[in-house]
Amino acid sequence: MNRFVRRAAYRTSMFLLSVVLVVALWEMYKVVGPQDGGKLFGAGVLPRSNDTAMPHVWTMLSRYGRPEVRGSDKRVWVVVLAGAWFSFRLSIVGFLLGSSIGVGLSVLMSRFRLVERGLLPYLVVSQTVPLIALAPLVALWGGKLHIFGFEWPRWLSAAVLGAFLSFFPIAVGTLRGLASAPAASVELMESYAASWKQILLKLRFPSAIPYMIPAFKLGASGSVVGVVVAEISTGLKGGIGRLIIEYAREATADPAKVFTAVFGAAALGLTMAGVIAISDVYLMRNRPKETSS
Amino acid sequence: MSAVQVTGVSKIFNQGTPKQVDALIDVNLTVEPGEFVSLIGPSGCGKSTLLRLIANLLEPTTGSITVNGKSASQSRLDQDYGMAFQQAGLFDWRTVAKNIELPLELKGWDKEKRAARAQEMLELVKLPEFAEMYPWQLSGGMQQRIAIARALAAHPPLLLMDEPFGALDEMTREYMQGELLRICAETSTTVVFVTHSIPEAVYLSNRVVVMSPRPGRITNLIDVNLGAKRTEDTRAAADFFTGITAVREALRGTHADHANAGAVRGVEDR
Amino acid sequence: MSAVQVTGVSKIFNQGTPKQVDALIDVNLTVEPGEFVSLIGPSGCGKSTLLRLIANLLEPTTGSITVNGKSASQSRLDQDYGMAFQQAGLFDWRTVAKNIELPLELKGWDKEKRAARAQEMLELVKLPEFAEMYPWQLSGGMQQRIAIARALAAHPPLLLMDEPFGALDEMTREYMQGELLRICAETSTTVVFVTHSIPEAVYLSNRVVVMSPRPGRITNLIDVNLGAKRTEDTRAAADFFTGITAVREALRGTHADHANAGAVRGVEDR
Amino acid sequence: GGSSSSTDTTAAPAAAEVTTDECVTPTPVKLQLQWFTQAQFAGYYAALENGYYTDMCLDVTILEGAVDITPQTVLANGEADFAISWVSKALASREGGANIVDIAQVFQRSGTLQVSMKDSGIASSADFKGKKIGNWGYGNEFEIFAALTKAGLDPAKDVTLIQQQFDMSGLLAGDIDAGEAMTYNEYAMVLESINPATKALYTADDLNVVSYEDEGVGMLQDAIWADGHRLFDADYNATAVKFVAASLMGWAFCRDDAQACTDIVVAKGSKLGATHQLWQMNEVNKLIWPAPAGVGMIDEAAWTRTVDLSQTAKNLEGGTVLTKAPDAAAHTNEIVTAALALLTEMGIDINGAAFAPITVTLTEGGN
Amino acid sequence: MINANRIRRILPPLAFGVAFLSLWEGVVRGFDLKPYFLAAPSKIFEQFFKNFARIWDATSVSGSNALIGLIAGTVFGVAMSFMLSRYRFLGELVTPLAIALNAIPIFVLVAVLNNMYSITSEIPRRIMVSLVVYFIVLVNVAKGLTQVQSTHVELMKSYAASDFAILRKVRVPNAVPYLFTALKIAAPVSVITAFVSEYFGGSQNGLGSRITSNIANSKNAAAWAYVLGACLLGLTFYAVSIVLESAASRGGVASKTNNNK
Ligand SMILES: Nc1ncnc2c1ncn2[C@@H]1O[C@H](COP(=O)(O)OP(=O)(O)OP(=O)(O)O)[C@@H](O)[C@H]1O
Ligand SMILES: Nc1ncnc2c1ncn2[C@@H]1O[C@H](COP(=O)(O)OP(=O)(O)OP(=O)(O)O)[C@@H](O)[C@H]1O
Ligand SMILES: [Mg+2]
Ligand SMILES: [Mg+2]
Repeated sequence: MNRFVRRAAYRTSMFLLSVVLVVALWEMYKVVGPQDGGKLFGAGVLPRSNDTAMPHVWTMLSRYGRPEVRGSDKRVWVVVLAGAWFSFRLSIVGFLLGSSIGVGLSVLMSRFRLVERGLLPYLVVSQTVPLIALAPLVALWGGKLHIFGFEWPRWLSAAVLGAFLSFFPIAVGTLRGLASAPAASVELMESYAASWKQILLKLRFPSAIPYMIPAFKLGASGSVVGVVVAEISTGLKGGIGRLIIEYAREATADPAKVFTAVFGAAALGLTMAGVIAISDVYLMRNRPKETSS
Repeated sequence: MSAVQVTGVSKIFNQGTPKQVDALIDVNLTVEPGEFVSLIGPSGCGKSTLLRLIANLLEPTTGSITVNGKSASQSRLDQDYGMAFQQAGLFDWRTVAKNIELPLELKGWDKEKRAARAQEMLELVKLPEFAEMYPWQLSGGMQQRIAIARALAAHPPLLLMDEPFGALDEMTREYMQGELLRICAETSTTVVFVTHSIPEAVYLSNRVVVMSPRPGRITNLIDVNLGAKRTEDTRAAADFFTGITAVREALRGTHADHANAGAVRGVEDR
Repeated sequence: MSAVQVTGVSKIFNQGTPKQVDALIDVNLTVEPGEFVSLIGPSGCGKSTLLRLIANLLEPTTGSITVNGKSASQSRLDQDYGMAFQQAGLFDWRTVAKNIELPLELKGWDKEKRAARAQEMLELVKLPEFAEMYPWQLSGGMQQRIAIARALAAHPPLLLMDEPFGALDEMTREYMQGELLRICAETSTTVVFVTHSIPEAVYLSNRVVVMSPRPGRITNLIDVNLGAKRTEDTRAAADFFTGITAVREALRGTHADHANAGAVRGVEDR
Repeated sequence: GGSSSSTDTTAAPAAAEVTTDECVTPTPVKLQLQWFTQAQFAGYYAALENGYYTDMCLDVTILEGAVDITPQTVLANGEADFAISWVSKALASREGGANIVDIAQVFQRSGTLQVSMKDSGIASSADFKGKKIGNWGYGNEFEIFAALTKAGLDPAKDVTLIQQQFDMSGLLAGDIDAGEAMTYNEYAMVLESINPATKALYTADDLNVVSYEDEGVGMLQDAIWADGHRLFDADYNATAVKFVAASLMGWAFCRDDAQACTDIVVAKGSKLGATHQLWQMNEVNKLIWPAPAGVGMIDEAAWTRTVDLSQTAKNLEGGTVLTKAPDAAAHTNEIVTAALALLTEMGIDINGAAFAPITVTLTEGGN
Repeated sequence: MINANRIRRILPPLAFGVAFLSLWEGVVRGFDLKPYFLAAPSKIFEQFFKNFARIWDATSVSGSNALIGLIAGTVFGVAMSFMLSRYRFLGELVTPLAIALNAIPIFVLVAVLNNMYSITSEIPRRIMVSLVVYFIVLVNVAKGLTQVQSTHVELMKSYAASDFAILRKVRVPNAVPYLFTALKIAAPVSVITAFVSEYFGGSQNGLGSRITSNIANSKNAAAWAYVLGACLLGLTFYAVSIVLESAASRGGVASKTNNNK
């Protein structure tokens, strides 16, 4: 346990150190980089180092403490935090939706080879449909749904798009996990005359967990991306994605502001990853530790 | 009534396709209650197939199998037998006790009864203090003992084992052989045991069934005369070495072209 | 000049920390040129550690090791030995022939010479037609033979093998043992061989080194009197069984508390 | 859903009789905007805030727009009851099968400019040739195509079209030669920025401005659109009249008190600064007032010009916005006439003949 | 000769696809759905073939952004993973950062990158794609370079091989399959990132911008014809990476090195 804590502390300090290094590099570039960008080997790959394109790190940080617009009593950090929290909740909904669909599909596919063969290629195809084309449609169709008094709330469209990006890795990962149960264990269960459902619950799912966790990690970050794109696309108010374009509009005059929202999105992604990491630790607590390296 | 009765059994995989494999041809075998029978033979001779047929994990192409006078499928549904494999095959996510309880759970036993039986089995395999640990915290030999405890938990009259000690080092293996004999004697269980090791087959069995491949069939049935009670000293007994030599001789006949046997893997089994 | 001279060697891992392990204490061993010596003992007694020390993959904590009269490190740099492990450890992305050529490549041999030697080694292990195949297309026994061919390719005077046949089934294993003896005789190679199997140790060796754990040390040196030429019949010879019994007796002393030996893995090695 | 047939539209129906009974349950109305909350939509927010809608027995919800929200599609799908959209974009949707009708032309003039730096020498659309021309995309670029077509330029070959990010930094950084700017929004963004040469804010003197209205290619912009099918329904029709009336009342209020309207919009959560919003309010007022024919009346000449340009201006893909002229039912003055009658009855100035814009001093960043 | 096995493999997806498209077409026709609500597949295909040349142009713009980003990201990712495997400290420093960045919706950086570069430049989009690809490649290849069989390393040491020889003969070949696994993941992601990057303005000649502008103009069938182009582009990237991967798997790598000689 002690070792675990020490290891975690070490990793955290390494992470912080690397962040400090990135900040240092940023500021260093501002000193040495060309104000208006530059060419390297004939391609304009050197970014502009002026304060509009690359504000000082402390400018960005201090922007958090100032009001959003003059006269407003809301400070930027409050707004960004609220936006990230809003998007976080949507991402969670999208993630839960996506995981139920993903897991459901994988069970179906592992049960019926025919479904796997017929469906899997299209799951791949579905992921190549650009979200930007899908977002308006989902928003549009969602509004059409009024089943049994259920009204489609606007935020649900964003969550659905989150689910759209998260279900695929989860379905594929879980499918592989379900198939990973050792043949001998399956035979063992059969020798107990266990039913398909019993084998699924007592053997296949538990042995799929190590495969499902990385899949869920991908699914979680997919859900975040889906939600953020959907917020931009469908104009859902209150989330970090919307905040990014709203702040991006002011990049001319207040360039640090858009960075505050971008960092908010980063925090959102990290929180989401953290949630999965915690459930990873919980679910794998009784498993051999070698596999979790 | 014999414990296992295999009559005229053949098993042909992928019949009628180019990939047809005659895994077993016309196998006849009778195992008496309380008997310990080992199946030995080169790789691919159908040992595991025969065991799976007895366990009703496969259906024979021709012939019939009865276990304790019932059809094989009926005795599977009745959990008349326990199984153990080369890998202990314990579930990492269950405690040792919960692993042993698995077959009982599937039989629908209630919680107290399961726990009591698990504790009883743990005592039988001499690991009572490990109930709440997880399998991966135990050594290979201990895991294998838990697997045996699991196989025996429902008190099946018949134990089917497919190279259960294959993954253990020789010292642990010899120790485990002694344990298995003790446990089976205590519970008077009939055992059908697949192995690759000649000394193991001889040490454990009342009878060694020698098989040969392509097509799989029984070539010899060798009785082992080491008496009912076998100890560590048995391993130094002349009869033990005689048995080993007899089985080796029988096997050598089945094994002529071993040099490149199995040849190119990619070609053979894909 | 002896092939291997181990003098007063101790190996202590993580010295001075709470995780200190006394893997080997005061080990002395002399292996004569052309001799075949097996190391046997319970898990964790330091067999692999001793082999790694001879191979100069580890440095001894105290004591000294010479190989063919040179320091161990010098003979590693001179590629005085070949190594083989339990896993064949072939490179999947190289053909069989290219696998065998690997040590020669690193020695800087030119292409033709390498190819010629590889072909020669393939003939030695009786797999000349498999040169252009990939390792994963071969059976386990064939892979192991390739690994031995690789170990022997540079004609090292010393062969160090760590349970090379551990992953094979008994029949293939016996066949491989015969092959190894034939090859070593043909090339008059000295062998230090780690195994868990008593019959294997006895069948192969001129001398069996029995070790015991905690701390790892040599407890017995058992001479095997089976003569230079060993055949399949040797396995039925009385001297063979005598040797087996002798090694078993020696081992039993090291092995008293095996019942729960290794006990809880999680506790022991982390 | 979305399956209403459009065969019954030869002409829009007449406005229903509006009775101002006691209000029992307000009619729920959803209005879809085409962009985020800002003074461009101040009239609606003012009507909401000042209770004009409530007085008309309407319960109005205002839906904000976004990058991918097409208001006229939302309307056609029944997701909203009314939508604010530019005429050419909405007519394109109508051609695509959306039965929507322009019932009030709030903005009488086009507010689109093409802004460039003084030294770029872009004095008229003919000077666009060979330049990098910024635009907003999403159907807000039709006037640029019209101007190019008029100047005899091919948008696919003679200029490089660049979609601007959500601000004017492309122009300020010199990445594009001329940026598309609305008088009420992006033009101000430029004037709120520091000119590195002078270390002071940019002034109009630093810039060249091409106004599409002045170039003769101005197209009608913000209009209130209604569902053409439902206009045959007397209730909806009456709601439309009341909605337009209350909205125009809001606009009249903003005309008279730009500052109050700005405050309303800022309070509604617009993220743009207050002086910027005031500027926007003032410029929007200029697009609406004075309205000699009455606010919201569709000027046939302007309508015809918009339709003609939509049929002739070649876009990037070589096509035109419209392939044929829209049918007569695409716009109607019936509703707005009825609404204006109501307003006149209430004594509200619907012409704003005396309207005089205020002077707004921009500050850095618009705050 | 068409064998039964092949039919069995192809038939289910084919049947499923036909059924799906027919259902779609049927729903659109049956309910007389307006094109702005849902375009019929037949209309989409019609538009696709009618506008093929333009779709092709747009696809090649977005596609080349994706491709250039993919290549650059892969090159930098591989280079960096070499550094990381060589210098352990660097690895421990960068890996957590890489993992963290992988978890965040990184495409929002386009909003910032567009200002750091010129809005007219394709570079921000390409950088965006490279960044996304970079981290995927980095994490995977670094794993491939470090997670080698200890037997292999000991064997090489027993041959007195230098670190460089171990790198060249053990670590690099071992990392090759990992690289292709990374590419398989990265290929479709690069395409998607290229589209999303067009969201924030810039040249209007790519698929992303065509799709959104057609949607904005209620030309749904045309928009979906571009979407079809986008799907085909994504699938092409994916298919190519699958082919590369299977070519690189065990025998493939081997036979390739063989052919090179
Ligand atoms: N499901 C199957 N489908 C096709 N062929 C099979 C199947 N199971 C086994 N076989 C074939 O049947 C033959 C006998 O296999 P079996 O597993 O019973 O051999 P075995 O004696 O247990 O071998 P080993 O010692 O290697 O375990 C082999 O040739 C094998 O390839
Ligand atoms: N690198 C190391 N660091 C710490 N301890 C080690 C290391 N290598 C081996 N040991 C310890 O040294 C002891 C001897 O290990 P070694 O691998 O030599 O045993 P062995 O006889 O080969 O066992 P086995 O039969 O299981 O292979 C063990 O207790 C082991 O845990
Ligand atoms: Mg078998
Ligand atoms: Mg060892």
